[in-house]
This record gives sequence, structure tokens and C-alpha cells, in this order.
Amino acid sequence: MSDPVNSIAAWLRAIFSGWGLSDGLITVILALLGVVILATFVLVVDILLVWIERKMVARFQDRFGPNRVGPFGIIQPIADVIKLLIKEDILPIGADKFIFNLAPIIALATVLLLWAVVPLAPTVIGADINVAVLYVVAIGSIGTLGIIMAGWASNNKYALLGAFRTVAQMIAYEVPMIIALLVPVLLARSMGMQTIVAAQSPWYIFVVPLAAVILLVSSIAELGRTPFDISEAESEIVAGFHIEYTGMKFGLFYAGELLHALTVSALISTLFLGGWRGPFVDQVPILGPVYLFIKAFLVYYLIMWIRYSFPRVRIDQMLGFNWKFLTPLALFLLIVVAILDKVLAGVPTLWYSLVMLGANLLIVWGTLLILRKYARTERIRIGEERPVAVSPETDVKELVGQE
Amino acid sequence: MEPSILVWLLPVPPILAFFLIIFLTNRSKSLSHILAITATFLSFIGSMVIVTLAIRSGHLGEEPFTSVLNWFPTGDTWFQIGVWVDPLTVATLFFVAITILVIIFYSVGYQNYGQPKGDHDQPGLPPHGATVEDEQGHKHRVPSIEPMYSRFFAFLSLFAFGMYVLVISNNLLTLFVGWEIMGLCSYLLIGFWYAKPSARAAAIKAFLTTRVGDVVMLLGLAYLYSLAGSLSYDVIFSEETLAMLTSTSAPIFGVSAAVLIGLFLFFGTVGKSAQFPLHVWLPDAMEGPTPVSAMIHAATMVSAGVYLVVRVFPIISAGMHHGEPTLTMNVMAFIGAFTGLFAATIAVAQNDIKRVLAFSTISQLGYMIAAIGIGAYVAAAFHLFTHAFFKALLFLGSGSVIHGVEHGVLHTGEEIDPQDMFNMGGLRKKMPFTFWTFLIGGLALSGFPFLSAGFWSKDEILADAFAHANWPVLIVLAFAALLTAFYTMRQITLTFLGQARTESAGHAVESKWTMVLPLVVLAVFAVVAGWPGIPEDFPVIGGFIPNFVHEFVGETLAELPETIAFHWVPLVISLVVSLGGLALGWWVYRGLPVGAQDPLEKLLGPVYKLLQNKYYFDELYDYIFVRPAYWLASTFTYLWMDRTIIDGFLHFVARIIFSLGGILRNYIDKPVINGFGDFVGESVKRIGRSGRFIQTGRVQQYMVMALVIAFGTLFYYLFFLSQP
Amino acid sequence: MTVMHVVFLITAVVSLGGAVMVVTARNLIHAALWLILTLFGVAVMYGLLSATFFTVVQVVIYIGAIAILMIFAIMLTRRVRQEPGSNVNKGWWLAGLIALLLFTSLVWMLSSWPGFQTTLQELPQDFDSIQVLGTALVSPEGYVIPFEIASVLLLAALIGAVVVAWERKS
Amino acid sequence: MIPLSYFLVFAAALFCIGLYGVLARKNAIAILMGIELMLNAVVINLVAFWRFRSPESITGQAFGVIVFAVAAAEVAVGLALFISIFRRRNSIAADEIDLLKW
Repeated sequence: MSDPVNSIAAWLRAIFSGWGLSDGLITVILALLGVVILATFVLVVDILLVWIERKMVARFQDRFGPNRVGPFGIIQPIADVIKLLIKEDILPIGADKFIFNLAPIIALATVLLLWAVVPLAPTVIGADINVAVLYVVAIGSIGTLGIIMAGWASNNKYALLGAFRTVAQMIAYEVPMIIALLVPVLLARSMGMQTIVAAQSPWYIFVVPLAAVILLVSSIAELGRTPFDISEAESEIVAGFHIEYTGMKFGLFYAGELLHALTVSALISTLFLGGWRGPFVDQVPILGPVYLFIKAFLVYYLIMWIRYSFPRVRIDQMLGFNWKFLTPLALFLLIVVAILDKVLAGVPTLWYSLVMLGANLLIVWGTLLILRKYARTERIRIGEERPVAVSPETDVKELVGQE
Repeated sequence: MEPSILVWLLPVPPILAFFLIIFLTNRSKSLSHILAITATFLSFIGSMVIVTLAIRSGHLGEEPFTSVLNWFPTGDTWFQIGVWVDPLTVATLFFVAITILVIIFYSVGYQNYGQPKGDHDQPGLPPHGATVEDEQGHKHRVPSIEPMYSRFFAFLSLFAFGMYVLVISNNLLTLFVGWEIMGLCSYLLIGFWYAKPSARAAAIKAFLTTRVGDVVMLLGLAYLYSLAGSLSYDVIFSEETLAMLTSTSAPIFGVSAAVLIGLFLFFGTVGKSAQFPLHVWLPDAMEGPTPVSAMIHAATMVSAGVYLVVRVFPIISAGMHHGEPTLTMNVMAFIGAFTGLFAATIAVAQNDIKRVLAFSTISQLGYMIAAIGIGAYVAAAFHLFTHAFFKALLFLGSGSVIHGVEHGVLHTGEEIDPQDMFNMGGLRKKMPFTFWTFLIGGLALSGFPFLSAGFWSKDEILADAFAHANWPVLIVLAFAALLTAFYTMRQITLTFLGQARTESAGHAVESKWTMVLPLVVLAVFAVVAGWPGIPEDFPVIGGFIPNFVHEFVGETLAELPETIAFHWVPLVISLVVSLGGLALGWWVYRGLPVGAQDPLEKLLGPVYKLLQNKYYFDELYDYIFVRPAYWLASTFTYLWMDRTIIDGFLHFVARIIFSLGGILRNYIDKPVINGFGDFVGESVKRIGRSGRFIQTGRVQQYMVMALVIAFGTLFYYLFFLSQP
Repeated sequence: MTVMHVVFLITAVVSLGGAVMVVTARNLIHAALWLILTLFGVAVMYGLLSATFFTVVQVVIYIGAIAILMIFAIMLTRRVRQEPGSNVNKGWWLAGLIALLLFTSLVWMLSSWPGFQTTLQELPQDFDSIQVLGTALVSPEGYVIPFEIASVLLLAALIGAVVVAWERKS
Repeated sequence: MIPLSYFLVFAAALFCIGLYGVLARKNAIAILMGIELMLNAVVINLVAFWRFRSPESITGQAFGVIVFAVAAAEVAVGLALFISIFRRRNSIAADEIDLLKW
């Protein structure tokens, strides 16, 4: 009974073959069953996430949060879902109906698709493909598509602006994200998730913490969460791409966004925090999902913490941060890790990890030095006196020269 | 490290410094001089290591440090270059390394490093001084920094490279290369202030005069190479080669090849070491900055000439039987002794402080040549060694004096020549360091007994002359020594003793430490450099220090020259001439009043005028060589040869070709070729005009057309061509 | 008819239909979305050919980058959503003819080739095409020079695109 | 099992459809889409030949990777050109970009 999932699968297979079904069909049925169970489970967790998110933000903002429906307000999300389901479904004039309806589905579906490659336990994984990391990137880019479709199909300029911003942001932040993903791939010498998890002794967060940080930051940008939420930016473009959506279609976007955050947390846990690894997991594989979700929620908490602590950045700052800081840093880290890996071939794991960690910390230190210098010059530049409110005819340089 | 590898490395830092300064650090004065000093210091350290290793090795004469590389192929064999360190090289390396380092260091102060930029200074002229204001607002004139400071150090570095190459080379060809590099540097540095007409003229004069000697020397090298098949020392100084050279008779003059080669090579020395009759360039070379005078025209480059004859002494002395000098040696003895006396007499009547030293250099080099001529090999090398130190010291001292007086000139604004000794006087109190070091140098030059280096080397030459019973040489050299002591004391008395004869001299100040320190270093060597060569049987003090020079340097030769037995006659001569000359010089010039004439002028009358004008040699050469050359060039070469014959022929050819071209153009080019070209062009235009409707500018139509044609071709190929 | 056949036929029909829609759709955004569908179909084809790397890269590059860039460009270059008039040029019938001709001649030529009906062999058990491909792309005996040249080409394209699209402010 | 011919015919069809798009469409971006279809057809051919004819050597896949890179570069530069042209002429219809005619 140590591996209930596979035991149940074997039991079902025995029953079905007893009914006289062919082997191929049984595999298909079991796979479909697995997909349904996994998706349902994840979506149920998603409903729970709404409550967690709202409770947490309330705590961060010194409020109580939902506390009326059920104990601690835990039934509140169910009530919300019911409200969303019975709301009027509005289609804007001039909207592209098919695409307008397709967009929220794609947005949620891509998130669900990601779970296919997240290993839940040593023996339980949707699909242990050998390009899982690339798969994550690919599915992420389809997610972009959903947002563009939503923004374009709404026939609304704010929605289109939001879509534009999203494209710029997602394509930009994909670059450091892929490079950061390459670091654990490089260390584990595989793009398969199970191999990466199995290779993590010690966890990669202790070997290459900088890569984890870069992945976290770029993932938050991919999620479009604060401080990178310029694609929604309520105060600027109202709500961005989902401005025209109501009812359950909006609900799908909302659920997708929350679930995406949890999924990213699960991926980061898998790649850097050892995934399902934990004490006694080899004897009792069912402990794997427990460990994974504990870690995923920790990372999720971190993402929420960041979300409710930072202000939104401007779009030029966001792109500048990516192209001028994050991408070069990630590239440099990748090169350093690759060279060190080659240099340290054959060294005991302990020393290997320590040297890698040291190199990471060294890079962080150097980066901080450069940042401090940059900040100083920036302060000086901003602190310089600039002429205020001059007529367009006045030559600004002349004005400055007079002082 | 192998000593020979280190030897290879000796010339490298200076040439690196040269290129670095020229190409990179030209703009930064401090970087330039740091580079030059560092480079020469590295070479100096290397040289000292070599010297130490050489002295430790014990029998360097038989086993010199040497190493050889193939340079370029000559038929079946390679011309080889290499390095060669034997005792003579060691001795030369020792003084060369020290003097070069010290002089480059001195140049920092001499070229006014750290002083402000001049008011009107421009490249090519000596600095004229700058005006500065102190806190109270008073304006002062102070010396200004040399505008071409970096270039000066680059040239000095190149010069050091040349000298090192010359000294360490193992064959006469690379020696000649170094020799010519120094010739170039000499030209560049004499003409350093190229905007001064006199400096320009002096540079050209020095270059062309030494070139005369070099051409003859090259002839000698060529002849030697054709006979011996090599220029490496170990080959040409071997017994077989020397015997072969002695037995071969030269095609001209009916002398042996050895004599002819020796004379040719000696003529190179005559040019380089400014011996009569090619001495005229050296006094004019004083137009360059004083460190140049010290380095090139006193301590090292002119020494290279003497080094050459000392080096080829085996050839010069080839065929010497029982102390009977060869023809070459006789010629050298004659010219050396004559130059020694001749230059000394001129020096007596010179007023310029540097010119006196220039003529004394010529005179002292004559001493060395004469010593070689009488076969006093070791004595010549010894005097070369000591002379380098004290002559460098004297020149640097004179530079310091000039500097001090220039300072006074800038201060008072007088318009006087700061190099004229009659404008000085009483500098002893103003410039104590300069005075004492100059005095030490002067005493060494005049051979002041026992204490000075010059005494021991000069005494040895006289002793050699006495021992070889070469009376004319002995008498001439002794008289020259007397004159030397006289004009040295004249110089010291006029410059330092008595009262200041001008206001500027009264305002002279001691030079900076960068200039004083080299003086002190050289003064120490001017005293101690003579000690290793004290004859062992010298009364009282002989034998305390072993006669190291004789054994060590003498080892270079195949057989050790026998030690000269001590005799009191040359000693007495030395003592009398030096002390007598010194006393006379002081007595004649003591307490000379302001504006007084030279006392000698009254005494000697027209002879004085003759001496002051250097026996009118410059004018003589002008009449004999320069003007005929000008005349020949303008009349014969230019008017007759160039304008009439060559130009005429060219014009004739040109006219023929011109008319031929006209025919070709009118009857072939225009109708045939142009017509064809126009026809082609017009046709292309016409075809293009008729086909341009296809050019719609729409890319898709182009593609459709391309595909249609491609398909057409393909189907044509498939259905028609592939059928059997 | 195995499962593979079914999957292949469905994919082929969907992607070819998508391709036809790409070249005929009046609305460019729709054309781009159809293009994405076709590209997905091609990705499935790669999967059927057991080139997993290509499957994923197809999605990353074509859908995630190229198609999205195209949609972006369409949005940037269209003031009015629907272009008036025909969406094909005057010579469209000639183009269709050429395409049809090319297809028939291609099929005809291919069918006369003896290797046309080659059947699928099983890949060796331990054959990891990603590993082999990766090694081949960076090994000097393999394709390291084309690979590097491709990267230089990408860099040049990057810079070129920036330079070309740069809006110079006078 | 599926034979090679299926893939080849599929690729040929895709290529020809793309070719039609390139030759017939007015809009430059649509032309670019046609080009993408053609390139995809080519890569399918490459991969199919690799899989069926020489699975042990990786040449077909390597070639495919290079084609991907070229396609990406082409789209980047092409779209930049179109945007630049659009800024100047306010149109990206291919038959209106005909400055280079007689």
C-alpha cells in the first residue's frame, strides 16, 4: 500500500481486462482517467488558492479578509464561483466571437497542461518526457497566445494595449527564464523532470541559488504579477486584456492566473527544492505529493509576499531591468556554471557544491557592487537641477548653462 | 640561467623602451623617463650579473660566454650572429652600463623635469625659461622644461641599445650595426635642437665626417670577410687566420693583408674617435645637450672606436716579431700621439667650457690610440676604462655648471654666453658639490698622482712607451700630458676659483639632486677605477691590491702580455708633467679680474689666434672638400649631367612617345575602339529599353515569372532531352 | 488502420485545412491563428516521427515566437481591421496553377522514386536523439561550424531588425 | 505503420499551399506566413528522411535546426522591414511596394 496510485491503476487495469477490453484501449482509458483526476485535483486546489490569496493579502494589509461564509470564511470561494456562474455573459460589439470565447479556455488550459510534467512522486508523473523543461517553456508561450487573443478579440483599446504589454513582457522575460532553466539542466545533464529531481543531492537551491532567484523573478514577470503587472495595471489601462470579460470567462482567467502562480511554484520546487524529495519518501512514495505541495506553497507564499510588498514598475523600467540586468546576469551565470562544471569534473559532491555556491555568492556580491555604483550615478543624475516648465522654444541646454 | 642567454637579453630593454616611448608614452614626460631609466637599469643589472659571473669564472679568456644563432644564409653556410663576453667585453660592459645609467638619470634633471612649460618654447630649440609668480606676486624667470623631453629619452634608449649591441656582439658585422645605430643617434642628438642652424650644421658635419671613416671601415670588413670567410671573433682571431692574413699580400701598397685590413679598420676608428684628420666633428658636436656630449662624445661612443682597435688588436699586431711594431701600429702611434698633442694645444686656447673638454677628449683618445700603436694593449684598455668615468664626470659637471650659470642668466637677464668660462668664476661657493666632483674629475684627467684613476692609466701608457723605448711617442705624450694638466687647471681656476666675473655667475645655484647624485657616483669611480690597475712592483703602495686589470684584460689575448717592470723615469715624468701643469695653470689664471683678456694671448700672440681657431682646420676642409663638392654638384652634376644629358635624353624619348600616342589615338583609339564601345553601349541601352516592361517592381510577379520559366525548362528537359 | 494512421490522417487534414485557411482568410489575425493551428499540426507530425525535440522546439519557436511576432506586426500595421478589396493580387489564378502544377509534378516525381514507400523501422532502444543531436551540433566532427554560423546569423538578424525598425526622431 | 510517402505527400501539399500564399496574397505579412508554411514543409521532409532513411546519423535533424534558426532570423528581419515600410508608405500590400520599377 506504499504506492496507492500505481496500485489503483493496476487494479483498474485488471478489472478492465476482465471486461474484455483490449490493452491499448485500457491504456487510453487509464490515461484519460489520470488526466481528469489530476486536472480536477488541481482545480480544487485552485479554489482553495482563492481563499488563501485573499486571506494572505488581508493579513499583509492588516485586515481580516473573508470571514463570513463558513469557518474562517473558507467557503467564500465556492460562493464566488456560484456568483460568477450565474452572472450575465456579455459579448462586446465588434468582438471576434470565436476567439473571444477561446481565449480564456486557452489561458486556463495552458496552465493545466504544465502539470503534465510536474513529478508528484517517484512513481507518479503525468508524462516523463525527455524534453520536459523545454515543454514548460513551450506551453508558457502558448499562454501568451491566450492573452493576445483575449486582448485582440475584445475590440477594446485598453485590452489591446494590455495585450501589447503582455507580449513585450513575456517574450522579453522568456530569455532569462530559459537561461535560468538551463542551469539545473546543465547540472543534472537532462531535461527530464524526474532525472533532475533525482539528481538533486543537495537541492540545487544550495548549489546555484542565483539561478533560482533569476527563475523566480522572471517567472513572476511571466505571471504578470506585481511588480510586473503592467499588462493588467488597473490604474493605467483599467484591467488590460480581460477588461471585457464577465462571469465565468473572467473566472477562468482569474483561476488561471492563481493556478499559474502555484504551478510556477511547483516547478521551482521541482527544479531547485528537490521536488518530491523528503524523508521516507523512498519507502512511502505517497509522501511525495505532500512534500511537493508543502514546498510549492512556500514558494507561493514568497510570490505573494513579493506581490503585496512592491509597487508596480513602469514598462521601460521593466524592459530595461530585463535586457540590461537580468539577461546579462543569467548569461554570465550560465557561463560560469558551465565552466566550473567542466573544471570541477570528478570532484566530490560536497566540494563541487561548495565551490558552485561560492561562485554564485561571488557573482551576487559583484552584481551588488555594480548596482550600488549604478544607483549612485543615477541618484546624482536625478539630483541634478533641471529646468521646470519652460516654453518649448527655449533651448534647455542654454538654461542649464546659465546656472 | 645560462650567462649567454642573459647576454642576449642585455640590449632588449632599451630598444623596447625606445619603441614604447615613440609609439605609446610620447605624451607623458614622466612615463617616458621612467621607461628609459627602468630599461637602462635592467640592462645595468644584467651587465653587473654578467660582470660578476665573468670575474668568478676565472679563465674567461679561454672560455668566453658565447652563443651563436644563424642569421641569414650565405650560399651553403649561414652568416651567424652571436654574443661574446670575454674580459675586454666585461671591462667595457662595466663602464658602459654605469655611465649610461648615470647619464640617463642625470638627463631628468638636466632637461628640467618638474619645471613649468616655457613661455615661448617650441620644439627644436633649447628651452628659454618660463615666468612664474610667487605668492607675493613677484615674477621670476626660471628654467623651463624641454619641449621634446620624451623624444630625448627615446633617443638615449636607442643609443644604449646600439652600444650594448656593439659591446656584446661576437662578430664585426653586428658590431658595425651597433656602431651605425650609434652614428644615427649621434646625428639625431647633436641635431636635437634642430631649429638652431649651428646644431643642424654640426649634426650633418658629424654624420658625414664619421661616414668617411665608416666607409673605409666597411671596406676593411669586406676585405676581411673575403679572405677569412667569417667575421666572428673566434675565427678571425685564430692563429691560422692571422697567419694567413700576414702571409697574403694586399693588392695595393704592397703590404700584407693584415696591415691593410688593420689600417682600414683603424680608419673607422679615426672617424668615430675623432682622430686627426677626422677630428673636426667632435668639438661641433657640443651643440647637443650636455648629457649627449657626456654620453656619446666622451664616455661611450667615441670609446667604441678605441674599443674596436683594442678588439682587433690581434689583426693589428699580426706579424709582430720581438716587439717590433707593425706598420699599422706605427701609423697608429704616430696619429695617436700627434692627435694627443695637437688637440691638447687647441684645448689650451678655448673659452667654451664644453669645447675644452671636447678637445681634451680627442687628446685622451689619441693617448689610447698611441698606446695601442706601441703595443700597450692593456694600458690602452685601462685608460679607456678610467677615461670613460672621469670624462663623463667632467662633462656632467660642466653641464651642471652651465645649468647653474643659466639659472643666473635667467635671474639677472644678462645677455652673456653661459658656456664661456670667462663669464664664470667663484662658483666654488655657489655650487660646492659640482666643484668638488669636477675637481676630482679634473685631477683624474690631468693625472694627479696616486689618488686619481687617470694617474694610474696614464702612467701605465708612459711606462709602456718607456719600456718599448719609443722616445718620440714618450716625449710627445708627456708634453701633451703637461698641456692637459695646464688646461684642466685653467678651466677649474676660471670656472670655480677667484671672484664671480659676471652677475649671472654670482647668482648661480647648485643643481638639483637628480644631477648631483650622478656626479657623486661618477666621482667615486673616477677615484677607485684606477686602483685595480696599480702595478704590483710600484713602490710603497704596489701590491696591496693585485694588478687585476693586467691579468684579467690581458687574458683576452692569446698570450698574456708581459708585465712592464717598474722604472722611475716614467713615474717622474708623470709626476712632473701633471703637478707642473696644474701648478702652472693655477698660477697663470689665478685671480683673473673682470673683463680681462686671456693671459696666454699676450704671451703667445698670433699662435694663440691659430690655436683658438683650431689651426684653421675647419676652414681648410671647407676649401678643400666642401666647396669643391658644392661646385662639382652644381656645375658638373646638375647643369651638365642632369640638365643636359639625362634631361635631354628624356625629353627626346618623351617627344617620340608623345607623337606616337597621338597617331595611335587619332587612327586607332577613336574610330575603332571607341566606336566599338559606343556600339556595345548603345545596343545594350536599346535592348534594355525594349525589355524593361517586365520590370514591374512587384516581387510576386518576378517570382511567378521565375517559376514559370523554371517549370518550362524542367518540362523541356524531362520530355524532350531525356528521350533517347 | 492503426492508431498512428488515425492520428496522422486527422493531423494532416487539420493542418492542411489550416494552411488553406491561412492563405485564403480575409482577416489577417484569423490567418495567423490558422497558421498557429497548422504549425501545431506540424509539431504533431514531428511527434509521429519521434523527433520530440522538434515537437517542442516547433511550439517554442514557431508558435511562441514567430506566430506571436506576426500577430504583433499585424496589430502594429493595421489601422483598419478589414482591408477593402480583394486580399489576393491579379495573378492569383496563375499562382494557384503553378502551385497545383508543382504539387502534381512533385508527387509524380516522388512516386517514381524507389524509396517512396520506405516503411518505418523501430529506433534502437537506447537511442536518445536529443543527446545525439546535441553532441552533433557542438562537436567539431559534427556541425559545430554551421551551428555557430547560425548563431551569428541570428545575432545579425537581431541587430538588423533593431536597426531597420528603429524610428529615428528628427 | 505509416510509410514515408504519407509524410512526403503531406509536406508537398503544405509546400504548395505556402507557395500559393506567397505568390497570390497581397499583404506582405501574409506572404511571410506562406514562407513559413514552405519552410515547415521542408523541415518535415528533412525529419522524415532522417527517420526513415538514416535514423543512425543525425544529419537531417541538424539541418532542421539550422532551418529553424534561419526561419527565426528571416521573420525578425522581415517583420522589421514591414514595420519600417509601413511607417513610410502607410501600407504593406506587396503590389504597392514597387519603387524599383522602370
